[in-house]
Amino acid sequence: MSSTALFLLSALLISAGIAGFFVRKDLLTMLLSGEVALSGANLALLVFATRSSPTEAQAAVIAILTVAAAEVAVALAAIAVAIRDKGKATEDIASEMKG
Amino acid sequence: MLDLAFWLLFLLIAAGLGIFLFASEEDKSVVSLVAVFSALGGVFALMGYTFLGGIYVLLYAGAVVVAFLMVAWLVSGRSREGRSIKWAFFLIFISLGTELSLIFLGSRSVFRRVSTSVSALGELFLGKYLYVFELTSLLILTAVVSSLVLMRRRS
Amino acid sequence: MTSVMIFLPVAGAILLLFVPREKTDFVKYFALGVSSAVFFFSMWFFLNFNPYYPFPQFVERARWIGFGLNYHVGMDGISLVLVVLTALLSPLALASSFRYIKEREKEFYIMILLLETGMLGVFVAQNLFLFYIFWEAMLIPMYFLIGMWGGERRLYATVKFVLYTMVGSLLMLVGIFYLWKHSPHHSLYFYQLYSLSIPWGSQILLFLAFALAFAIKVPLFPFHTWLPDAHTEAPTAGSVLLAGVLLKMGGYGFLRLAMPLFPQAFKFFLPYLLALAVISIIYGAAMAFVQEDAKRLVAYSSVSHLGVVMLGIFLLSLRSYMGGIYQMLNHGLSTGALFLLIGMLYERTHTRDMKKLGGLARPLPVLAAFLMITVFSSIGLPGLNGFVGEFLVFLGSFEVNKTAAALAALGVILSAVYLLRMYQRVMQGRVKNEVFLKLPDMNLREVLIMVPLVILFLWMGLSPNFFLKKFEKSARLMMEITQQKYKTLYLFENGGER
Amino acid sequence: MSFLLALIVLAPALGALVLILLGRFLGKRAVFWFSPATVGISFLASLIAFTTFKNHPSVFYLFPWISVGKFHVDFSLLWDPLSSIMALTVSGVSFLIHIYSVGYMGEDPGFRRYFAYLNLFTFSMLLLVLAPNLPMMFVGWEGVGLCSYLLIGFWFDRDTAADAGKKAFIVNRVGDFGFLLGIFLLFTLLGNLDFQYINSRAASLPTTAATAAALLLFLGATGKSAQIPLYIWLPDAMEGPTPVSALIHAATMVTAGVYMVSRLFPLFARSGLALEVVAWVGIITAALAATIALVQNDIKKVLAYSTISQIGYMFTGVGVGAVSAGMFHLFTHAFFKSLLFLAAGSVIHAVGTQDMREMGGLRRKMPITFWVFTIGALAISGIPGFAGFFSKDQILAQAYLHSKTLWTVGVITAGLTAFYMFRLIFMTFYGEPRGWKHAHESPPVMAIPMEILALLSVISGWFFSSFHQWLKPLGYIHLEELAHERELILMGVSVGLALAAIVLAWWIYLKRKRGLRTGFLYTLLTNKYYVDEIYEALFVVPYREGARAVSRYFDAGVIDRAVLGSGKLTLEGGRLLSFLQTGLLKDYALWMAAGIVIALFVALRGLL
Amino acid sequence: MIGVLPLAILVSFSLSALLLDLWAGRRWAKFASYAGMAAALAAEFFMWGRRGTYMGGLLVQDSMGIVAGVLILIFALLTLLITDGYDLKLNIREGEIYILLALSTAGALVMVTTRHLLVAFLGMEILSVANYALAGMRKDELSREASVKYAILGVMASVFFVMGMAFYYAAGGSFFLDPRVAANPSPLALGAGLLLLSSLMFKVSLFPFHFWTPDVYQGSPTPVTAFFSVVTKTAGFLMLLRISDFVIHPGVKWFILGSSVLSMLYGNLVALKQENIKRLMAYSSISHAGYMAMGLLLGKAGAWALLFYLAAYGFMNLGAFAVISSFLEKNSLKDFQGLSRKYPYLSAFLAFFMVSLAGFPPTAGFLAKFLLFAEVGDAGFWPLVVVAVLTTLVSVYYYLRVVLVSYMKEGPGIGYYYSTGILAMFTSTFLVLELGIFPSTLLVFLKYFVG
Repeated sequence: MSSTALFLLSALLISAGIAGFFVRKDLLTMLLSGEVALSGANLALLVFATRSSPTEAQAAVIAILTVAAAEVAVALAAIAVAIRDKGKATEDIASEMKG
Repeated sequence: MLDLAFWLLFLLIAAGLGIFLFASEEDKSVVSLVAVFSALGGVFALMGYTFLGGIYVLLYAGAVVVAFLMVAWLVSGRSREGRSIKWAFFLIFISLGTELSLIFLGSRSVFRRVSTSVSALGELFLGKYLYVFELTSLLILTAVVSSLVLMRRRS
Repeated sequence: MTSVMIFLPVAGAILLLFVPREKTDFVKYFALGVSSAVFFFSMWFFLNFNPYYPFPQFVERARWIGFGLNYHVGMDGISLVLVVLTALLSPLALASSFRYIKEREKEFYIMILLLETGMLGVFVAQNLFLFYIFWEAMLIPMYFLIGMWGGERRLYATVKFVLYTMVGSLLMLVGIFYLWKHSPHHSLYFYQLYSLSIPWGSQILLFLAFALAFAIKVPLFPFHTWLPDAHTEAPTAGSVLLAGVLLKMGGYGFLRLAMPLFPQAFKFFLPYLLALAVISIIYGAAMAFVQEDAKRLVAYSSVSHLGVVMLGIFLLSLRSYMGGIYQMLNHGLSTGALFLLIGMLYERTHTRDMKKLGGLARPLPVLAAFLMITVFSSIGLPGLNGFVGEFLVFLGSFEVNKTAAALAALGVILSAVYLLRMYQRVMQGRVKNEVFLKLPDMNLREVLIMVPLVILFLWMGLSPNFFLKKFEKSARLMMEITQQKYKTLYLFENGGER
Repeated sequence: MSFLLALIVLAPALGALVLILLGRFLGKRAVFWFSPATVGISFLASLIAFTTFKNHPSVFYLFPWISVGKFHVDFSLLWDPLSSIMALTVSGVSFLIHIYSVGYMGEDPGFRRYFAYLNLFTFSMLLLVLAPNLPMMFVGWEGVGLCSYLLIGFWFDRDTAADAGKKAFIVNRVGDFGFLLGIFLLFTLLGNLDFQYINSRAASLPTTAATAAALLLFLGATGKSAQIPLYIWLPDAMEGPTPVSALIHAATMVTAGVYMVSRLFPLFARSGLALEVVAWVGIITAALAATIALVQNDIKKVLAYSTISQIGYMFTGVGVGAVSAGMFHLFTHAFFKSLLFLAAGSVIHAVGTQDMREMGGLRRKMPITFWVFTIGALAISGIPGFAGFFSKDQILAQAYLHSKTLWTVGVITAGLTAFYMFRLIFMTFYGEPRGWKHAHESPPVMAIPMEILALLSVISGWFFSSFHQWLKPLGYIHLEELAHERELILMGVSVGLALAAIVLAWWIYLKRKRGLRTGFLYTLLTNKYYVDEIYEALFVVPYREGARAVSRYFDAGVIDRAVLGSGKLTLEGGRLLSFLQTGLLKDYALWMAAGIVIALFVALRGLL
Repeated sequence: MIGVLPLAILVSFSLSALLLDLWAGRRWAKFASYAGMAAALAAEFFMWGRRGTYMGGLLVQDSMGIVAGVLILIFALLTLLITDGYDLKLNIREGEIYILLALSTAGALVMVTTRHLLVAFLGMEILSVANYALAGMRKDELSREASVKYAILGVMASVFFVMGMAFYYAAGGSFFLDPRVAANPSPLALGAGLLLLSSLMFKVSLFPFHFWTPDVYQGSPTPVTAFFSVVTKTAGFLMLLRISDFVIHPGVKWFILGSSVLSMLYGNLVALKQENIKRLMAYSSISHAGYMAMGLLLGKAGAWALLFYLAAYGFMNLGAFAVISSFLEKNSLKDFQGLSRKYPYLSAFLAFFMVSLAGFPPTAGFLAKFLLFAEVGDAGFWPLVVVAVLTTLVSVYYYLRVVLVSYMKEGPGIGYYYSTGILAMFTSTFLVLELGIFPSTLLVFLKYFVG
């Protein structure tokens, strides 16, 4: 339970999350991996906060969670509409505009 | 005993992530995420943020992932493309991972378990962080309105 | 008073906005009225100008944006004569387009009036910021003039014109930033900047930036390729003002800004500048000789004539300097007249290709006579204005640098070659197309446009002192500043007050 | 007195102005009367001035022209012996030719334009002659150049005339280029361009500078007076009406060069080399022109080459130091050469063609013209008793003293002159008529001026000594003494040669009735030593083709392409960069991730 | 508590707009939204006298914040003017567009008036969430694509911000921005600064985080694009100014400098070949972001020049979008051919805004560039200024290309609808000219208070 382990876990989560955008052309996976990265960041925040003021950090994490939830909701809505229209969830349903 | 639990959860998270990223079926990858988030909730609890751990499990493992499952079923089976650009994943994962761990370890902040009380949290939210609390409510309202607008069919 | 003169055309343009488009005649004569009013203003200034006071006169200052970016206008001798030139050419250009422009007249005359303000502003600005504003603001009307009423390749020509000029002026802008920040309490007043001592390294770069902007405008040799396109595609009024006034800004910029602000750098680059000027003279004349389109020919002739002007200004002997300025006026008038006549010719024959023209002196004797006078004025025949300018430039430059003067004097022969060849191919010989035989000669309006110019040719040729005296003192002052006779110009701090 | 001088100059100017502006409203009669009258006034005024005004030189100020710093030039007129003589001859000859032109140009529709230009020419020539300083002279100098351009190209719808006019002006312009450089050099050396000042300070100038200035001025003189390098324009100038050739290309304009050299003689004297050059260029031009004249079939071309040759003589005269001899030859030449041209004009006017092969046997049809022409021919050939003899032999005598070869070439040329003059007479007036149908004698308005000129070309020769005395006050006028009998021998040789040439011409053209037709020499001469073609090849063609090539390949090819190239490059850059915008979310996210990696890298590196 | 007045007013009006939309219909929602913003604007001026911190430091009304607030509210009002007729024409019956605009403005207000990272994050997210929906208002395929792209990349940006917050908290022990944290050169603090920077660079579309801009600007309805290009950018740059204390580190300086240069080059060069005017405006906004990013290099000292540039840029852009939106969704340059013949006044407005965007005097665009570039140059970044000036030259080509198309080419001309957008055009023209010719009042105010 040492800080290094926690940091490793948080680094793992964040980098896996951000890197997750490129593993699959699927929009949902991108969104989810965004959430994974976010929770990694939360973990990091909590670890740093253990010495100074844990309650403030907890409050912050809760706020961040609500933000994440809100964002996921809207993003999911946008994607759902796109999927409903195009029938599939891959990235090319959103690649008309280029150049 | 504590460390043992932590490492177990650590492994669970790592495995979950692996499945999430590289599973071929849609639903298997989403389910694996449930495991990841619950394990993370556990870690928080171990660290002393018991309340947070609980919320985490509840919110993420429950609501968020379930929502994704619904959408995934909506579309399941039709969209499974093969793996796409792999090199980008590894490149970003490794470089970001090393950088982050270097910075984290460089901070040399030592971890010790904390004991948090929900009442202190409450006082904080309704005291110093009242503004934050209000803003989160505004945010949720906006989110609701936005998603409704987005989902509405062309009238 | 100066500000009233400058902003009168803009006011006119704004008033024109509210005039309905159909009343073209009212629009035309209103615009002509405004432009003529500006001319009478400039006449008033010309007569009330005290030739023995070298600093700017009729000065008007006002706090504007603050931090040194103030409104400060005034005219010294050099600006005065150039303002009068602008004020004279604008109404003539306007009048010449009454029948030439047949569609969207309202926008046309608004653009001309805006252009006039831009041109006047450049010559009267005493603050570098104001100078730059007028310098750039002038591009837009010209852009529309060439773009909307030009010839076939007008889009290509107008974009090329704006971008080419912008390259230079934007680099100059960086120079202005530097000066603005390094000038004592951020003042951009010319005479304040003249006393600013700039370290050698940045002075070289600054001079290059300023010199490039003005060399493109003059245009000096390698930077001239925009001129023929802009001229051939511009409508008559556009070409007249472009050649008559816009090209002078390059020369004016050199003598007012580039040289006095960075004297050491100027001395360092003098040989190269001289080479460019001399090449421009000979190169311009050679290119003019082989052109098939009359307007392109006159465009290249402008390159050659302005090479003479720049030679005069660069060599900083009193005669060549004043000859250069005088030649600027002459070039403005004679090339302006040339373009007016070619425009009138184009109105009748609808072609500028000299292979199709010929023997027009028979059906158009009056036009032929005016063209001959203008051709000889721009060749530099003694008794007409061109000679006095060129004679003084070559005389002055001979005192300083014999080889450059001798090479430049070759231009005297070459200009005769291509101009007489043009005159012969257009006016003399047999008429190639019978239709041309029945062409109507110049009507009263056109004659009234050309008469003042011809009078000025003779007046400036026979009694040049009347004009030279006006800007002699100012020219001397600018030369002394450029040659750094005054170590510190504190005595000029607000010396400009009248 | 200054009013009188102003009148001399301004009368023809006013005439020209009135004709140009109000010409349309004046009837034919009014113009015919008005234009010669103005020149007549100026002739009278110069006559009065000549007689009343004792010859101590003085400058009369009219009004200021240019003054910048220490450089001052004013409109003022100089009246001294040299300029008075020139004014007199110019206005006199011009007056006679104006009268003659009334007859010659009567029917031409553009007569108003013609007389206006003629007046303008007289004004410019008088201005040139009476100018007190070099810039003022230059004004007159270019003025006459302009009028010769206008008058040569008078019938501008004929391409050949227009080309000839343009060629004349440009070649003159080349000369003026030299003249200008001379003026500038003198200004840098002396600071003041008045003749009197230059002549007084000439001695103090360094020789190299004086030579340079003199030679540059001489280049201008060769341009105007059609000497060796720049004479090619005069033969083509015959495209203009004949009175114009008489006035401009015989009597007045072409002599301007000689006048200028004699005006600035001290400067030329200061640089001995310049005088040598003047002399030798003069004599070589004389010889060359004479040879070409031998084979010309156009009556005016013969006279044109003869003019070039005679002016060569004048330059030789001045070049060897005998300014008065040179000027005297100029004085007499003005009369008999203009006479010859006018006579040729009346022949052309009558017969309608300029080609001597279509003439012949006109003696009976046009007796006056014939006699008058013969007098002129005798004068020019240097037959004793006629003007040419006195002036030419004076030059030959002085030349002999200067250098023997100079004299021998001069004498031979004199012989050639006699030969081609009488060849012309025999081909036009003697023998049986060839080609022309009917010919009539010229009307009195043309005949009288010719008769006056004929009279002048005889009596003018007798006044050499008074002419010499008249010029003495200039200071640099002196003639070497020549032993009397030596002089007689020289005279005998030249007259003998002339008579022999006349007999030879008679024998060839009247006895055997056909001149030489073939042979290398003949083709060489008829093609004028191919000088025109050489100039074309050396200067005109390379300039035109070079300019065209530069315009296509360098101006458009290099500079413009570079300008456009940079534009296209930017546009192309834009197009390429737009490919980064793939539209795929993954790529956008990749860029953002890359951005973060770099950011963290920067954080780690700290002080980059 | 008074500090929260403008925000409170705006939020309450938006909520009432929400309710009114349900019961009274779209027009009432619109009026409520107008009223809300106007009242908030008044409150902002009222706030000027009461500068200070409120809500326990979470909300701070300093001069920079109030100026930004005023700008944001004016921009929002002008956007409403443009949206007014637009939505009916595209038969967007619902009134939500006004509510979301109001909420987004509220988010922006929160962002600009705080020095607390968490509150800033919340503000940013309220803004973004509302924007994701606004992007999708047009209900057609492109609009959907725009909202998807904006949302997903927005998620990534917010991840960066949270990481930045975590690092900042680790380095400084609290979420309050204070210069001491920015000063210490430890990787953690630097990391925090750079992560926050990156997230905000996404918001103001600076290279390499700008890739969403062209597609979202093209996809979303024109008034919304105007809103994005102006309000979001102002809020973003204000936050960037607040964290610009990090600029003292050379690493950060090079990072911003690199991004600014690349944005200028990329924005201007790609805009050359654009055929769609909204994409062209998107690239133009990227390039202008690059110019403004140069201002950041001076840290807080350059804030006044940056704010002036924001104001000038805002009004020019809004004016241009007002004209573009009056042609509904016909955005290809070919449609604009021959515009001046059919609508002389409209094309005159468009030409005026294009000319001022290109930076020709005597417009605000020129003066803004003049002041900003001079400040940056004076701080020693002369090569950067030369690059900026040369890219401005490139920008002249495509701005004048729009003018060229509408004035110098012949074409059928497209349909146009009359709306309150005209009012927006007049106000923007007036303000652009006023800022260009008589800006001394605003300038002195900015220099004194903000500088």
